[in-house]
Amino acid sequence: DEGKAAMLFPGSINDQSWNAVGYQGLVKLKAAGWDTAYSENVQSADEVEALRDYAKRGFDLVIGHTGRFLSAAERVGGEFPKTTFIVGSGSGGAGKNVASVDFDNTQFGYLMGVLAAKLSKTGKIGSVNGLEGLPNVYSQIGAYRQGARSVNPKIEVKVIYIKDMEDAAAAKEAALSLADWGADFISGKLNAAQAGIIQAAKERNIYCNGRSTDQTAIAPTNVATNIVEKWDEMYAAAAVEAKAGKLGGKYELYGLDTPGSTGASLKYSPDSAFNPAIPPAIVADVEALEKTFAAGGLKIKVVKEDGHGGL
Amino acid sequence: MKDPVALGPIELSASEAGAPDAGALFQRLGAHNGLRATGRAVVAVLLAFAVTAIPILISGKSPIAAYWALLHGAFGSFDHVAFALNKSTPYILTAVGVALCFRAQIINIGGEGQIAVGGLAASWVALNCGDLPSLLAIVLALAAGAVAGALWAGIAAVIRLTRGVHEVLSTLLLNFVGVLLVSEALNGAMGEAGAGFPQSPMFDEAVRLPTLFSGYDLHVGLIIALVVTGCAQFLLWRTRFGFQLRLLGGSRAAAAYAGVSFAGGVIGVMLLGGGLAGLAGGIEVLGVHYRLIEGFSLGFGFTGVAVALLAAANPLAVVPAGLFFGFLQAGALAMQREVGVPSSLVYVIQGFSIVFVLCAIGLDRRWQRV
Amino acid sequence: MATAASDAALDCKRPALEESVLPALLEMRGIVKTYGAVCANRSVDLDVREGCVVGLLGENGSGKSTLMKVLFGMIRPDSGRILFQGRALAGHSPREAIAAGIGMIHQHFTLVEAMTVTENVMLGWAAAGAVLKPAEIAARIEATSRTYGLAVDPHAIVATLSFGLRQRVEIVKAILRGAKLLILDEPTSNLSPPEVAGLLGVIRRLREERHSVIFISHKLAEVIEICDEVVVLRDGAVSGRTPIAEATREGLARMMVERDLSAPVTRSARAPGQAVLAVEGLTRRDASGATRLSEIGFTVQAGEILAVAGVDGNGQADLLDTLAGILPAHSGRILLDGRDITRMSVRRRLAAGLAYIPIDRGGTSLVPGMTIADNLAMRDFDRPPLARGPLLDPGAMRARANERIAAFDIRAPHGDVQARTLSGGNQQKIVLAREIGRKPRLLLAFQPTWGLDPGAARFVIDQLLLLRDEGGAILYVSAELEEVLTLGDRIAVLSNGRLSSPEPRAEVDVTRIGLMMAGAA
Amino acid sequence: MDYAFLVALLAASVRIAAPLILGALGGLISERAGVFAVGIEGMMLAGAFGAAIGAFVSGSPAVGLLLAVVAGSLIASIVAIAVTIFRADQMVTGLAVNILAFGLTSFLLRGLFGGRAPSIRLHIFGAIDIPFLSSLPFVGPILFRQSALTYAAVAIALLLHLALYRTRAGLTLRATGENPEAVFAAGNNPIRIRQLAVIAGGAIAGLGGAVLSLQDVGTFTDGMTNGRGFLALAAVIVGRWTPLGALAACLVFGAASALEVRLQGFNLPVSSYAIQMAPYLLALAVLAGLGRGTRMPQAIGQAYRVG
Ligand SMILES: Nc1ncnc2c1ncn2[C@@H]1O[C@H](COP(=O)(O)OP(=O)(O)OP(=O)(O)O)[C@@H](O)[C@H]1O
Ligand SMILES: Nc1ncnc2c1ncn2[C@@H]1O[C@H](COP(=O)(O)OP(=O)(O)OP(=O)(O)O)[C@@H](O)[C@H]1O
Ligand SMILES: [Mg+2]
Ligand SMILES: [Mg+2]
Repeated sequence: DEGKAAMLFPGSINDQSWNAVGYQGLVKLKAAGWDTAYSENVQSADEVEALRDYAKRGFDLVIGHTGRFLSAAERVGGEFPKTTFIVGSGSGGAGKNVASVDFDNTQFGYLMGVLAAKLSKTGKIGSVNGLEGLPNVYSQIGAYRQGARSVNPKIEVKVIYIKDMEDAAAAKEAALSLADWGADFISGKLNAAQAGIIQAAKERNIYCNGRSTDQTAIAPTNVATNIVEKWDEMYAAAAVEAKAGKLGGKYELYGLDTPGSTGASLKYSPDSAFNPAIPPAIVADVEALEKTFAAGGLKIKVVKEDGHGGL
Repeated sequence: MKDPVALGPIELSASEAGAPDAGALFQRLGAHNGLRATGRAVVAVLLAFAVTAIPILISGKSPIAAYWALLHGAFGSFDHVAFALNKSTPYILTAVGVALCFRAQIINIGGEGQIAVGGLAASWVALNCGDLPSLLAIVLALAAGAVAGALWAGIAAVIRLTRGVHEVLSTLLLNFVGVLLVSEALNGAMGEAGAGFPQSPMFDEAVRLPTLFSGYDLHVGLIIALVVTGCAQFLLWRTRFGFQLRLLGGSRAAAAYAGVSFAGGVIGVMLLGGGLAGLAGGIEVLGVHYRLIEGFSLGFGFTGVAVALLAAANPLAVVPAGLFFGFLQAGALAMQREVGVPSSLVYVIQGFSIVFVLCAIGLDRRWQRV
Repeated sequence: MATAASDAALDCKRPALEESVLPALLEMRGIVKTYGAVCANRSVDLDVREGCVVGLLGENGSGKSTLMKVLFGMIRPDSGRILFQGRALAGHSPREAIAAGIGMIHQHFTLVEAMTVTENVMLGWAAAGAVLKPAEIAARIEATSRTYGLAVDPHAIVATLSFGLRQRVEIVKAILRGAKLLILDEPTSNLSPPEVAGLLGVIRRLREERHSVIFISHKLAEVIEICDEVVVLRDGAVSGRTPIAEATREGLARMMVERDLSAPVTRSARAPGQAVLAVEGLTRRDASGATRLSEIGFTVQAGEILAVAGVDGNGQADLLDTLAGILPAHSGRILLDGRDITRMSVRRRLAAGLAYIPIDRGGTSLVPGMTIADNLAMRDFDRPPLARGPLLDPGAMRARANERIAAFDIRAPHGDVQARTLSGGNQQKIVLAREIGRKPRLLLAFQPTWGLDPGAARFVIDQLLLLRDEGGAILYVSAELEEVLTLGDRIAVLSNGRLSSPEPRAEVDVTRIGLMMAGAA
Repeated sequence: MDYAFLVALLAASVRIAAPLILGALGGLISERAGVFAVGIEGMMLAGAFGAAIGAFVSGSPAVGLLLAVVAGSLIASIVAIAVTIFRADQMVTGLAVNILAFGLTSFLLRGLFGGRAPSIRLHIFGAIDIPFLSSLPFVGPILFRQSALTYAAVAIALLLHLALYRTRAGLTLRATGENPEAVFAAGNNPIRIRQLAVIAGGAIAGLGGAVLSLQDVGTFTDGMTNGRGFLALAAVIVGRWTPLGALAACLVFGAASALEVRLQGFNLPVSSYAIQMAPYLLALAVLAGLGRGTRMPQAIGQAYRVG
């Protein structure tokens, strides 16, 4: 018995995406011997109450699975020194017991940019996202742009933001508009809406990336690979640190170059990283780049403006 | 369009031709008017819980444990009560404004957008008020929220009067715009640099709404809401403006006959309704979040409409209706946390409760005074 | 109060003997209908024979409409039996009533205003076919209209039709559906004398074809003229029935109210003062640009009633609403006590001493959902004594309500009951109490006796005369020629937006006025 | 704006409009009978759910469509009963069933899969090229290379137009929204008509939901209608309660959102948030430009009681 861990989700764990992968983290903690509980669809106004209630009921670990929870965690952190609050895709810590974890969006965005540019025949690639201006969003997009240009300096990268990360139909239309423009690789970082990108790619027979291996199954020929976020590993690692009293108010950014977890990985299926249709030479290039990242040989710097919409 | 709230002259009898008359049944069950109305509402809520017990059972939880958790979550400790009261506050404020609009037959469903811009304006003041004394800063921020909400609603009123676009449409569309305006502000100058979520920096302690009891989150917003409700009730029944609103709502032709200007009424009541929603937005950021944060206004507008209609557009009745929503939601959230009932059931309970309560009210509301 | 109508009544009555052999069409027995504490019908019996016109009389609220709604299947009675053409009708709906051959024209028409005449006729009519054939139906409407002299344009939108035309639509609708028995609930209110004559002609025509008619009216003269038999309701029960040959106005009135209503209207000699209202060259066009009023000019003096005869659709509403400030005038001048009020707001006109009784008490002169006190305050709630600054003074409002309820004999326990719970007569008393109670300089009255029983109508008339005698100026507009002749010191006719020049009462030619009202002269 | 861009834009407009059209037609039937259709969002969501579950469990899209219709009408029948028999307030009832549908679909989705988050993948309805017509220049790629439910949406709009204005049933329906008294006096039962209308509207709105799950994305996710029901409702009003008007309004809304995503490609000097406002501001501007007041069905929102 490791203690009690609760997780709060901004949406529903049905979403086959962001909340679903977060839920995998909770499943992993349970397997590791934690008593678990969770709340879904936690709205802004209810965050403080939800965090506080779990803490009051003696939960040792309370995880908020989106950056939005950081604000509330900072509020209640001080009241419950014995509880550790972890915010997934947060961007900072506070005091001794409020920490953030995230994976390094720049690395995976860059890898995706390189892959896209190498696969593109039209010299145009796209990306569909939500929440313009958020650090983890512009990190991935900025890096995507840089990666693509590192392969082909003249490549055109068009980015579209949609209003709601859960709206698959809207994402599909955005992706189709990119396809209409000529893009033949569409990336993105969406929640339930990611499926829309994949449907669009399937319909136009172009490449895209998904967010979990489940999404490969939607369009096996069109999904180049998935950026599978390892929230289970990250939360498990963070939980171990927290139990050992070493997490503190840290901001843990997991990447290919960090111990414990790589934060995410490229996966096409459980046993292969890339779509078998991708030429081995390209696969080799991307894998080599992964190794460079792992060795700390490449650091990507991204600023907010790199995530701008449009070209 | 006629009054969506008051019904036409309808007789009290029980046994006309046509569809089965549930009223007759209830009438035989019930005894006295006021008591009967309350009784019906209670029966309705119990019925909703009974119906929702089925899916709870299916999900493998005990309904009794779940409902106990709900009760406990709503009323179990002062903390819980405080949370529920805080939740009810924006509902009450918004609903009072909506109720006044409905009284004049103006269908303002723009609460969400008005709350959003209200919160935005209040946050701007809170972030920029420098070293003003605390009380002054808070009052200024709330006033800014109210003014912004009022102007936002005022746009719909002006479009209605000058271009004949029905306010149902314009307020609905302005909701989307208002919410995006907040995102835009957070993406721009008002956003907190490097934050993992679109949000502004925290406000200074000085501009946060004071709490009523130290150590508890219950903020003064509730008091403001109650005072506002009292004022609205007074306004509606005891002032010339209130009379004008009721006259406009009772009959546009009669209002014209009495020389009451439709334009004046629409502008006045929309500014008022929008102002109250904007105030609710200000209270929400200053009292609950201590910052402007994306999504803070989500769903409040529609809940406000539901509360106002549930209260049959009576300002005083808005208080129990708003509390009903606040406590039901607070309890249902606790139920999810404590018993692990899926959050979806929280919505099921809410949905059924509202439908059943509406049915009970529908049977009663035949002689509403305007 | 002899009129052309009652003079003509004598020659169209048939011998009683022939009637008694006519077969029975309808038998209603022991109809009981209660609304809470109110007993609208207490064991009412009603018989109608084929080819017979039965008059149904009674005060406001005596249960006439209720009885008819029971017959038509709109209301289920608490008890009672109905036999129609020998078949029992029980628990029926309008659909079955229509199928059995009953047609009903309600006091408040049941037409869809936004639709055309043809669409209204096709509504719910199985014979119109599952797929609509508007051209075919329009042709049938035209044919029927011609047969019965009920000219109506099948393509007109009902909302644009006058009251009289709407009534024709209802009648055509019922006839086309093969109604054997036609129920007419207060059909003659708001019709011009020629229109009334036309309607009575239609009824006669129907009778000749062996149709039967139940005719509800508050106007005894009409009832005596057209009916073969009269049934009187009082307080929900039959208080008398009589073949028409034996009926007199006095006798019928006594059956209705147990008191004599025939005391003649008394009026003091006319002592006209100076002009209170002077209108010069008043012209108004509506939104579509059609001229509603053209070059109207007249004066009304203190202590005088200027009675204007005219039927719906000829500009009466426009005239009164323009004078009251609700509608704008295009050109011309309106002077009140010498002051130009042409551009004044409604409120300022009120303050200047103008009062107005519009025709519609369902939502213009009265808000049914508001209390009596509120309704009494409706036109001056924003001034002392009812308001102090921006606040209302509920005490003053209540006091005024109590005072007016007493002074105008409004049948209500107190001022806090909703106006909708009162009978039509009592609702009208609220309006009178508000408008006359302010002792106005000028009263505009638009058919204030509409739908009122003789007792209530008489009360209204007496109140108007009282105001006149106290020196008020009254502009009285009505389609009821009889009232126009009774009340007017001077009389004019408004037809097609033009006002004839007012003539003193003694000099008017009744027939010519009737024709002018119908636009025929 | 070049030719290809325009064609792609218009084709996208029609695609985006499809679920809106069905939602709007469902709402229109209900509102024409005098019942506010605020619950369309919930009915569409239920339809999306029914379609996904039906198709997933049976493997047949036809079963999916059937279940979409059933699910939409089930939610609608709650509205129908509450507003006609119990005379509950129409607007709040609509709002309430929206919440209810959100909760029920989410709960059932998980319930059906033993409490775990499921993973539903469905074949979606692909584009069907209409022979000959699809090869017409311009209109071909815009109108005649759409998917099955898009054609169905337009067809239903045309059929509804005929039904409303050419049949007696349609006449009765319209009259019920204007003056139920008159309908009753003419021998029909307005209460029954309203019930049927609301339920039929729910069925069609359910199909609208099916467009999202079976034609657009091939899965069901919680709340996937995401406010489209409200947009559909707006289209009913903008279209002045006529099927063809609503159809046109939905196409305009579709065009606005197709344009919105494409506008972002032009590197305008504003953020995506500002551009996302465009469809709503555009709609407002169009409405204000039309500048006529709306005339709702006269008896809408009012409970009717026989007698
Ligand atoms: N729906 C109703 N609910 C309650 N009471 C009613 C209702 N309809 C009628 N009544 C009452 O029943 C009585 C008879 O009404 P009814 O309409 O039959 O009168 P009426 O003879 O037609 O009157 P009028 O001459 O004014 O048309 C009245 O006292 C009235 O108040
Ligand atoms: N729900 C009700 N409860 C009590 N009385 C009612 C109710 N509805 C109507 N009445 C009364 O029933 C009577 C008949 O109603 P109806 O609508 O026919 O009005 P009315 O008196 O005939 O009006 P008018 O003569 O102006 O047309 C009126 O006295 C009215 O006040
Ligand atoms: Mg009557
Ligand atoms: Mg009457």
